[in-house]
Amino acid sequence: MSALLEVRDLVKHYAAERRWFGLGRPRAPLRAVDGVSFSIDAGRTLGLVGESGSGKTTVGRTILRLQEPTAGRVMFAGADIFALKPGPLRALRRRMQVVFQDPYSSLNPRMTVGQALREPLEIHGLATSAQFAGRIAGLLEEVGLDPAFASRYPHELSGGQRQRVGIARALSVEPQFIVCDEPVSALDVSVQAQVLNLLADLQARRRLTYLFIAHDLAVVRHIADAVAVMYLGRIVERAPAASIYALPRHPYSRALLSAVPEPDPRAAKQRIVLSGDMPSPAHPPSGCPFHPRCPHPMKNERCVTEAPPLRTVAPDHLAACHYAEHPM
Amino acid sequence: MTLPEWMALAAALLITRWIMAALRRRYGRFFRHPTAGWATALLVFLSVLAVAAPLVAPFPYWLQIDIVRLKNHPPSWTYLLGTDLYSRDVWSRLIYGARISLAIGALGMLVALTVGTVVGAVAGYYRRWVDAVLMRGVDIGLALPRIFILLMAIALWERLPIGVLVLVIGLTSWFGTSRLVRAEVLSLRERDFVSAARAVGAGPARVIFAHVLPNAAAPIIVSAALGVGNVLLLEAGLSFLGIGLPPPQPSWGNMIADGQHTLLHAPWTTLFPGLAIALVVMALNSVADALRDALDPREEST
Amino acid sequence: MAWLVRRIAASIAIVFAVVTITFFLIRLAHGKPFIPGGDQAVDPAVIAVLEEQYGADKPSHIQYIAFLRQLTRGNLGQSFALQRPVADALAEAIPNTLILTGAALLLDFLLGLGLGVYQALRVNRLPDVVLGNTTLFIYSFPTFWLGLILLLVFGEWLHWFPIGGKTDPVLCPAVDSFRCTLDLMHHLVLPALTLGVVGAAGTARFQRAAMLEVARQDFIRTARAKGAPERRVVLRHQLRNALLTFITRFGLAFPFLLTGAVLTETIFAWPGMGRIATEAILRRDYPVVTAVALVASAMVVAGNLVADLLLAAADPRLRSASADVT
Amino acid sequence: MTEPLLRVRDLKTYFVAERGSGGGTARAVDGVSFELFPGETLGIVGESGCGKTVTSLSILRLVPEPPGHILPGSVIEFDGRNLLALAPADLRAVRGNQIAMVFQEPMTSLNPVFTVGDQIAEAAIIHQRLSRAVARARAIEMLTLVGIPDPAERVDDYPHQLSGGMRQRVMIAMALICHPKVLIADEPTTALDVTIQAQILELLDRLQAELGMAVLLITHDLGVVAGHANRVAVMYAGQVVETATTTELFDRPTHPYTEGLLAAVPRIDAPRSRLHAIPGQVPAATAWPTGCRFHPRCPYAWNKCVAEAPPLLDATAPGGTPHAARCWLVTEPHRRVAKR
Repeated sequence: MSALLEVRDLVKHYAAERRWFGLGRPRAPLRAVDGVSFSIDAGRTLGLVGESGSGKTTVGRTILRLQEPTAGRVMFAGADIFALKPGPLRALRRRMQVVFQDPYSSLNPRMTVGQALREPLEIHGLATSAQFAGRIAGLLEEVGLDPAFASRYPHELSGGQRQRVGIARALSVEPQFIVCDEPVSALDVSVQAQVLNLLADLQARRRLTYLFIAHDLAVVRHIADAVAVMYLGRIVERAPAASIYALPRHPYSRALLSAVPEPDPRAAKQRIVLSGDMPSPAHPPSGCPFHPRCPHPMKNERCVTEAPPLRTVAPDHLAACHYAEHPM
Repeated sequence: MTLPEWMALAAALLITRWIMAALRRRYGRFFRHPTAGWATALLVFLSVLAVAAPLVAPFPYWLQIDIVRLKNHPPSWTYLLGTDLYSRDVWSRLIYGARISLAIGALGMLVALTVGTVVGAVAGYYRRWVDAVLMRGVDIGLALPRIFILLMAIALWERLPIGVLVLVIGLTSWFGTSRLVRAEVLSLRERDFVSAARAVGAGPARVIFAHVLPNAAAPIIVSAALGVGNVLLLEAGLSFLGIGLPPPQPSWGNMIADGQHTLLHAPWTTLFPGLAIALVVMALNSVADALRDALDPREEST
Repeated sequence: MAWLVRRIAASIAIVFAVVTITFFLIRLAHGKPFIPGGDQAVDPAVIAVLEEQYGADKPSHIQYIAFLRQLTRGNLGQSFALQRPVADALAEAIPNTLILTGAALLLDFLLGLGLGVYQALRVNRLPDVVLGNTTLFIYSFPTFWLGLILLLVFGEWLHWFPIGGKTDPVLCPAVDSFRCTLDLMHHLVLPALTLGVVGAAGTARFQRAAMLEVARQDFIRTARAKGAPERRVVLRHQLRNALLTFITRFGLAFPFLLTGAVLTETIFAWPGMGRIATEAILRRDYPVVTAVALVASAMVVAGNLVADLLLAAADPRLRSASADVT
Repeated sequence: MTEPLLRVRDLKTYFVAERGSGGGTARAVDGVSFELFPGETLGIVGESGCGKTVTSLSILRLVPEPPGHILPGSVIEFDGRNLLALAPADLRAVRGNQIAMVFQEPMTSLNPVFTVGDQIAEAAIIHQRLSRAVARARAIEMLTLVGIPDPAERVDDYPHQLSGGMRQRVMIAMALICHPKVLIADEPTTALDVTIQAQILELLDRLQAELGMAVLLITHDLGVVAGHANRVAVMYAGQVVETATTTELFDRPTHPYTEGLLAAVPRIDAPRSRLHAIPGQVPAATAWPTGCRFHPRCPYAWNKCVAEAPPLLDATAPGGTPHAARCWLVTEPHRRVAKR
């Protein structure tokens, strides 16, 4: 199977804001994404996991060119996304879509559901005016909403319903690839399950490819074929889901996995509680970016001075740790 | 005042009631504000009077009824608000003045609002150097001693056409609005629904006009309501300094200015136009308050 | 501190731009200097001599260069109409304007702040509703009209206060004794009320709204959860945060105050900058107009600067942000 | 068994909708009862809109009035006194002194213009009349207790200078300075990342053991409850629908809502699979369904559930720990057969 999306050495630095008249001395740039590479095969899901400040959302937005990258290359179905002019870029936007985290801010409060779904059809000329109503009704039904919702405004909907509308909008242009940016983290557990199942069903029916961004490893477990874990703008571990959940090689992945609260009072877990906070992406630590918080018993001078590369440590399993062969 | 004018006045009240009833049916949320009702009614009533001035006013605004016997006549049933130094009927002049004052207020605000919104939206959407250049211009505009600039601009013309007055006032009143709009646009363009629109292929024009500006409408409308009052006060101030519209054309401002010379003998010539301004500005402030509440997204989202 | 230096440089640039705009705008205006208003005819030859003497016969850009050259030496030029250096005329007028605006500002903020906080403590109860409607009404007054009414009632009818001027020229030609200071204060009351009361009403409304906005914040609930008494919650937690918005208003008050001062000085014959400026514009006294624009915009810009500094001092978030840049 | 420290009985907190906005009265909390015993942690779980936060705010009467109001007949008994009947001054003597709270958003719950030291010390100054210097020393002690490095320097920091996790530690320090008997923690970790959440929960466990207070832990996360509560009350639609000891509840969920919720949680140890989803959504607080409020979403509901509201029924297993559920299935267990 060939890769539908291929990301190579993606870098996104935010120049620190200059103050007043643009005269300020520039501060250290924020290294939001610092050399990220991965690929996703058609019809599969990559779960991109990390805590706030890890750069996972920036990766998603840069791939869609909602933000301009600092460096790197993204190939989508053979096209170099960062080299596209506005015209071809607009055409490409039919093929890649996005579902956002916060269902309350992802819909224009002044547009009805019908208007929101009609807009993409209009932009790409995908339906004649006689067809709009039917297409919109079809989309709403596909995401499990009554077609009557077309005349409602977002504030009349619940969080779960809004998220379904957001998904319908993404589907309206019949894309191949969807960036799901934390699509369920703002939802309640029971609704979260509904939306996750919907995403899985749509993937099966439409052969969609997902980049599924999340902070919750348990959610990702239910949807992803492969998982990449990000820390401070870099991928620290990348592997097929089965492999990483069975044996995480990077101490950060291990800690992240163990920190997920399990709904089982008897789970006599040896929880690893990391000390300290994630450092600022403006001033990442030397060497291995994780070393100040790393609980690995073999941690030593080398971790402070030498940044471990992301390397293959088991079949298909990559980790950026000097001691990945000795997982915790 | 005689019977026909009283009847015209009654008709104006009836028309106001009818318009108010229609407004109440349509905008219930707005009228929940305690003073929005009477404030809107007052503005509607004055607008009706201004439009129907020839029918309601007992005398032409320029008519010197009897310069010998009727100058500085105190209020009476015939001369409802008294007469001025030239024996002109203050009530009639007040109604005709409403035409000028309200028109200048509304049109001046419209000019300021248009320029302010365009400049703010462009600066906020394109950011970078466009933003820097425009906002430095606004900084300068805000530091201009506006009243002097207006005086000078008005001094450019010997006899000032009302259109020019509106334009000059409008063009020196948009700086605050543009800052407001820019701030709204800056925050809105980071919202997910704007990203979503761009992701489905919407261009800058569609993003600005379909997604950003409709959502920035609330503060813009509120500042418009306040803007009318500010322009009205400004025009009055200019007229007071003697550089507004040429006589005998009445505006509320130059009525006060004329009246100040006879303040001691005929205070009504000064009192009533001032009260008219205060009431209109107060009504506009109330309307702005009510709009702010009615358009508050915090309430809408629940 | 580098932040402050840059900020001051920017302020000077703004003042410079305002002065330049004014310089050319007044020369565009219809009419010429040295022609008294009305029907008095003046020999054109006399005007020509005067124009040449003052350099007003040259093209505007030449005059501008000459003006800049003077300005670098701290010289504001010679007034056409007053026949004396502009700086001297302004030196007399500016302190008067500062006394008037200072008194008005004090009244505006003290009264406005007090009322706003008081209303917030009594929110939606009778005193708040009454004060709310009163301040709304007063806030809508045209300043000069209020001045005329005050003049009529307290000056002409009740004779409590003098109707114009800064001091009584017979008793106190200059303010040099305690008695004359009292006389000045007596003269100051009505103009300061005129200029201050409308602003105070606005400040009260603004401050009340700011207090209520803060009242919705989570940290107010935290303070209550600690067991803080209501007065402490309002006067410490709420007020301290609402003051931040208040300081922003302080910076914005200057342009309005200046406009108001022009009108107030006219009504009460207060010998300040506004009166000089109005006369100078009407008489096309170019150097005075330009100098007044310089002083006025400098006041506005300085007001903004002071507000920014106060805000940086009062808001710890800004304090560390500006420290970060330096 | 010992006497409960805090007893909530038939608590009803309603919100009156603004006039003209169309909505009626929102019955956010509608007859909630539970008890909190010394030294224990009671977890209150539920999804958004179930009334758990309003319940916690009602205890110290922190619900904004209007639009909210606590109905007469509600009782919150603490130390033998009904908190709802106390004079304001007496209530304030309890707030922050004997019962303290930690809120969800440490960012917005701290006053941005005061140092964290000032804010921590405030409760001690109010309740114990400490001098500023002594209170400051106590604040530093508290910062040490909650595990903030360099407490003597951090005490002069402003909230914006700290990370989210550190801010929540400050919130905890602030709540504990007067050694309260009860700590109400309202979603204390929801705004935090998982690794930080683990730190804060561990800290709360340790402090509870050291200081011996009772904790009311309000959360939407069943995982958090499983790991940190002794007993659990599950809330749905303004009511407690099930209550039991933690192990009992997770072993034998009785109310269909609890059952569905447990099945809906994504599990890290399960292979990739479809999740169980509860159909529909939480109804609006202005229009709770008739009968059992869960019946429109319940896979087992029959006509009795539509007509008649079940009380909290005793579902204690023979020899088991106390267990109660607001469900007719307790009386008719044979009906536990899913229709769909």
